[in-house]
Amino acid sequence: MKARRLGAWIAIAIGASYFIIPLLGTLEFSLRMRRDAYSFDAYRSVFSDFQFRETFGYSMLMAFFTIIFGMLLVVPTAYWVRLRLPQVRPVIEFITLLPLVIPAIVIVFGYLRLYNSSSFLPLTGSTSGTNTLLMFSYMTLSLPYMYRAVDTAMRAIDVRTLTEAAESLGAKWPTILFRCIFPNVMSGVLSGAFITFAIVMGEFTMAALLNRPAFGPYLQLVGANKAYEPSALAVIAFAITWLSMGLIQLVSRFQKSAPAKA
Amino acid sequence: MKARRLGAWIAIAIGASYFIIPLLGTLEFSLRMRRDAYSFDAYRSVFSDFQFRETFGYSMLMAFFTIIFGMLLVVPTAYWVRLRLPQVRPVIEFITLLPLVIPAIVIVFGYLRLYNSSSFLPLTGSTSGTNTLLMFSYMTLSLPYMYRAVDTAMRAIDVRTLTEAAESLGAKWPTILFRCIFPNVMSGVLSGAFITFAIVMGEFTMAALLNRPAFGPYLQLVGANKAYEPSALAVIAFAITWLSMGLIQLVSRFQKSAPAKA
Amino acid sequence: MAFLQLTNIQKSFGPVQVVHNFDMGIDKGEFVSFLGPSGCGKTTILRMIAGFETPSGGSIFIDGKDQGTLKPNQRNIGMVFQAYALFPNMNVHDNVAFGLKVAGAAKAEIAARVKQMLGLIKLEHLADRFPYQLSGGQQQRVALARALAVKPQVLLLDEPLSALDAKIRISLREEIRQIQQQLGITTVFVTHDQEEALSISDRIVVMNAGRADQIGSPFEIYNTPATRFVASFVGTLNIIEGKVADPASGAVTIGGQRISLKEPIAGAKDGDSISLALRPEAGSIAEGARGDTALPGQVVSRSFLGSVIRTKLRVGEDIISFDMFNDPGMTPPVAGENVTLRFAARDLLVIRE
Amino acid sequence: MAFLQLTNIQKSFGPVQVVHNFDMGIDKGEFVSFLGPSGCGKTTILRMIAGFETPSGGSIFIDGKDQGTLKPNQRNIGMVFQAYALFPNMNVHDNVAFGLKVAGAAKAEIAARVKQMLGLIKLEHLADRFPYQLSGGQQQRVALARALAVKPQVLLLDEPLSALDAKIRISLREEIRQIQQQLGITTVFVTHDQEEALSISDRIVVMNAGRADQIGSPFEIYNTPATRFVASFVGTLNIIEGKVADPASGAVTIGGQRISLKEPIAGAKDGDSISLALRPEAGSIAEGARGDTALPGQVVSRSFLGSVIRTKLRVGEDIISFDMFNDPGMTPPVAGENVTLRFAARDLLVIRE
Repeated sequence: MKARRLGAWIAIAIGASYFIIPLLGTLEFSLRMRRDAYSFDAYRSVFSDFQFRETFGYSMLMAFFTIIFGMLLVVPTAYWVRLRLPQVRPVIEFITLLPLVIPAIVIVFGYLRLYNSSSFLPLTGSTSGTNTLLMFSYMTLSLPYMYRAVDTAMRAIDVRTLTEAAESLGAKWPTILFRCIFPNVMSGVLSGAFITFAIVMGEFTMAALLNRPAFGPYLQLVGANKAYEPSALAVIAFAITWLSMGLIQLVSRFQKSAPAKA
Repeated sequence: MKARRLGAWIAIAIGASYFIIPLLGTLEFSLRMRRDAYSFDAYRSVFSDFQFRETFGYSMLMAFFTIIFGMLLVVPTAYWVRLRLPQVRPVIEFITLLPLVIPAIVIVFGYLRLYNSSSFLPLTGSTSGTNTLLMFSYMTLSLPYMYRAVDTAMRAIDVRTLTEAAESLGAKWPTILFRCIFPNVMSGVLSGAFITFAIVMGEFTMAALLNRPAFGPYLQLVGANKAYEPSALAVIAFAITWLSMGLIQLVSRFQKSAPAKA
Repeated sequence: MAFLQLTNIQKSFGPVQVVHNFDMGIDKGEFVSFLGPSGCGKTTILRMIAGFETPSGGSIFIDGKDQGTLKPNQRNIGMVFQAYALFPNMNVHDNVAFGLKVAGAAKAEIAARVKQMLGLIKLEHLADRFPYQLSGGQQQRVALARALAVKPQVLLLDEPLSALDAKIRISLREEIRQIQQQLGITTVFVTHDQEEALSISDRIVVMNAGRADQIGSPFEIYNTPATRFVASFVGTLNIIEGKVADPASGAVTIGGQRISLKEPIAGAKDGDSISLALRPEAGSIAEGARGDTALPGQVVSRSFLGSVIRTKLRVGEDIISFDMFNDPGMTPPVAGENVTLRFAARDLLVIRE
Repeated sequence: MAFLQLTNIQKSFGPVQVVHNFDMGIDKGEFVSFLGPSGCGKTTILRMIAGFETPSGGSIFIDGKDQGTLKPNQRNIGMVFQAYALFPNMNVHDNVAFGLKVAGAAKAEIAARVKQMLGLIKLEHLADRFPYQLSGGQQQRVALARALAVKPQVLLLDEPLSALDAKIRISLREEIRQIQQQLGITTVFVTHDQEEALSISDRIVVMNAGRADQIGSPFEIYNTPATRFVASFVGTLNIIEGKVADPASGAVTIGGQRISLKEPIAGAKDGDSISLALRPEAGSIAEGARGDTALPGQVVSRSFLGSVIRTKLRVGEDIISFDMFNDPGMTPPVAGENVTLRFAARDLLVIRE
């Protein structure tokens, strides 16, 4: 029994190191810009780069809008499907999985064909139009995670019975949605938001093809042309990711210990 | 009630068209290579391209190995965790989610640092070494889907009690794993394999950075330099995807109607 | 027209008709249980009264008012669910106050009413707790208070006790019945547990495959079941196969033994097969047992069920169970012993299909 | 040493000790039930016998052989789980044959044994079905056949009936008992349902917080509970608070009324408080009721439970329930009526903590 447990722990350690060793390697290399000692020179170089601040800010903004609009699309849809059309759930789940299995390139080609400057909706004709298109692409990419996170949270609280309970007490739709349902799926919404954030910050293909100044293409540009800065950038990206993940953990733990059971 | 249902169906139609319209646009465009009529010229051009066949075959092979090795890693791990270390499940789930939130670029940088030609394990020094490294990268990328699919299938059959039942009947580990567990999680394994296949076929960043002749970079190359062929390629990629998806559906339906309850 | 009137209610889901032409009037203040196995349509009727399902035909009136076009939130009903369905993000006070807040009641009024309701369910001290901090029984009492707080015209209970432990189930059902009588609220209760229905109801509707097999008081349902289904679903029952010997005098042979039912058997003739039912508690093998009828039998087995000892007798071809109360001073019969089972002929029910 | 000997068994999970120094010998062919609420340690003991948990202390012997170092698949036990745990990818035949195949039995032997087992559970006609094509009761019977096919020395049943419907539960428990007696197999049965344990067992172990409160025959457990916990967990019980009036003669006052227990009360003195227990079926208000003791009371409520009518009486400060069998010809007492409750003084149990 004990030997088995030990074995299992070793397996987990190996699995974890599969991710952690590359990270440590990256971190170590990013500190070696100065020939003789470890230093933060690479980081200084990154932070002082004007393009870094610009692309980073741009991607942050895009992530923000993607999350807002994604939630406005996903939460009511997931709720509606659970409540009124449970038989359609497999279809919806299938649709939300499509972005995983259709290469991003295909989606972008499709968008470019549809919305080019001579089409009926010439989104790519203007900067704000292209930004909108990029945001929709990001929404598409993040849909599987977002939908799944929200749907799981809804399953945990049995939205159907809660809705019926609220209805039998005389409540109308806005009250039910915002007072009875939304507060109880907050943890799902947040974890979906977090994954979306991570995806948008690291995405390369779509931003590059639509030619927008996002963080992903900048990462690749630096990676191709500099030596130590890429590693520093990777570590920074990773740190941001972990920071948000930690925050989410905190929020959802707070959620659990206080109101919601979810 | 009926009005609501109609509304829901309309919402679903809109959601579906979000994916389908770009696809149809792509398809239509791919048929327009000849100036005056629809034709399959673009497809003929694609299929006759030596590079297409080479990269396509390479990626298929990589997908195959990724699936085999991924399954050998994931199935026993998921089983072990469910059985012996249920308290570690959140940790494992967290680890398997990491590839989603760490940009692919970061992972590749890490690998390049670790396994470059002057490191203790100079994988990138040889072609086969680089191929191995790429396969491990793909395994990393597909881990979240693979693990989740297998783990869900295991939850459905209550592996723990099945294992104890088999043990109490005198069975040893290989018998339990291959006769009692594996046949009942086949549907999960297959759906994980399918998603892995789709991911490997469309992946760009890692193959490009490791400079291997994969299908993703080829897609991008064609996309940047030709007019109609990219659309044809996108349609082909999509068709392959759907074909395998259809096969999986068939297999898992067969599974359901015959032995397993999962 | 009764206070809650269901007239010719029907419901189909696609090609499956789950409720067939159901008619019933429920009086104000009455406690009516719908009893039946799962899939018999009992929950569907409840959900149609609540407005969660639209009848395929027929109408529902509450206090003379047709509910046909009203949505659930426009009907004046209170509902308690099997799964409690408390709002996880609200504490006990806010859960109970929810319906009043939605209705736009004044703050002072809400506070007073919530206090009164929590007093009714004896949980005043837990007003600040969240649902996950309560036991199942407490949660269900809060759900009851929440449903009653809005002063509904009809209280609907959808298997409210099924998720609870045996002991809590019994105490909570007594509490529900007591609160219902105290408030005099018209109540419809859905359950698959016959003891629950028998102990709590003014009237019981026994449902079978979308139809009401019998509607009557618990006593009627148990003692004079209208169909074989009711007889077998409610309580334990011995079915004894006999042959009619003389329909006019009510004579029947069971296992070669001739007994008299003491009343004529309508529509039967000499030699017909007849199914008779006997409740296990109606028979006795004690020395001084009452009963105008006696059957000789042999003890097959005996099981100790706690308060009751159930003995199985072989009588002719049939196995007949009978119960006696456990008594530490008594010597129970042993397997193989020959005994005489006595019972009153009027306790034998003739079962019609 | 008994056939299955548990000696000073202990089990802790981390800092929590779930089984305290448990000792018991179970004879060959005996049917022993472990009865208790969830978390009392009954399942843990079963799992230690099976080898799924390692005891923190003590030893387990089967037929004189220490099981300490044996893994589950090296012990000769058969186990049936609450969740059936049939292999979904195998049909009924292959499920039952699994243990024999693993043991490397010859084909002909396997075929014969499987046929015999399916005959035992009367499911020969379903040999080709897969588990998902069977009802819960059928699945559990297949699980029983699978466990018995390998001729285990001990059969372990872990709440095998909990997932089934009430009627199936009763018929399957009779079937299990009958098969067990037919094969004469030593059986350990874990349950939280007292009626189940009482009806099926040779001996019952009532567990409370990791300790055995009482070990005895169903009759002993029910009629002479050793602790207040056993008395309240097994069956329904009235607890009556009285005062000792004369310890030597056994005189006690209940609600101002003096009655005699007919035997001295050891270790008590005049004026001490004393808790007495009375089973609901031990009392009667009928005209010619036996019983050397009488208490006047007033009817508070009456509930019809089907075969039994339970009446609550107020006697002094206490509420006492008593049961009578339903009899269609009887006029039951009504609330407010003054009646006299009669019972035998020897049915009053003195409850010690």
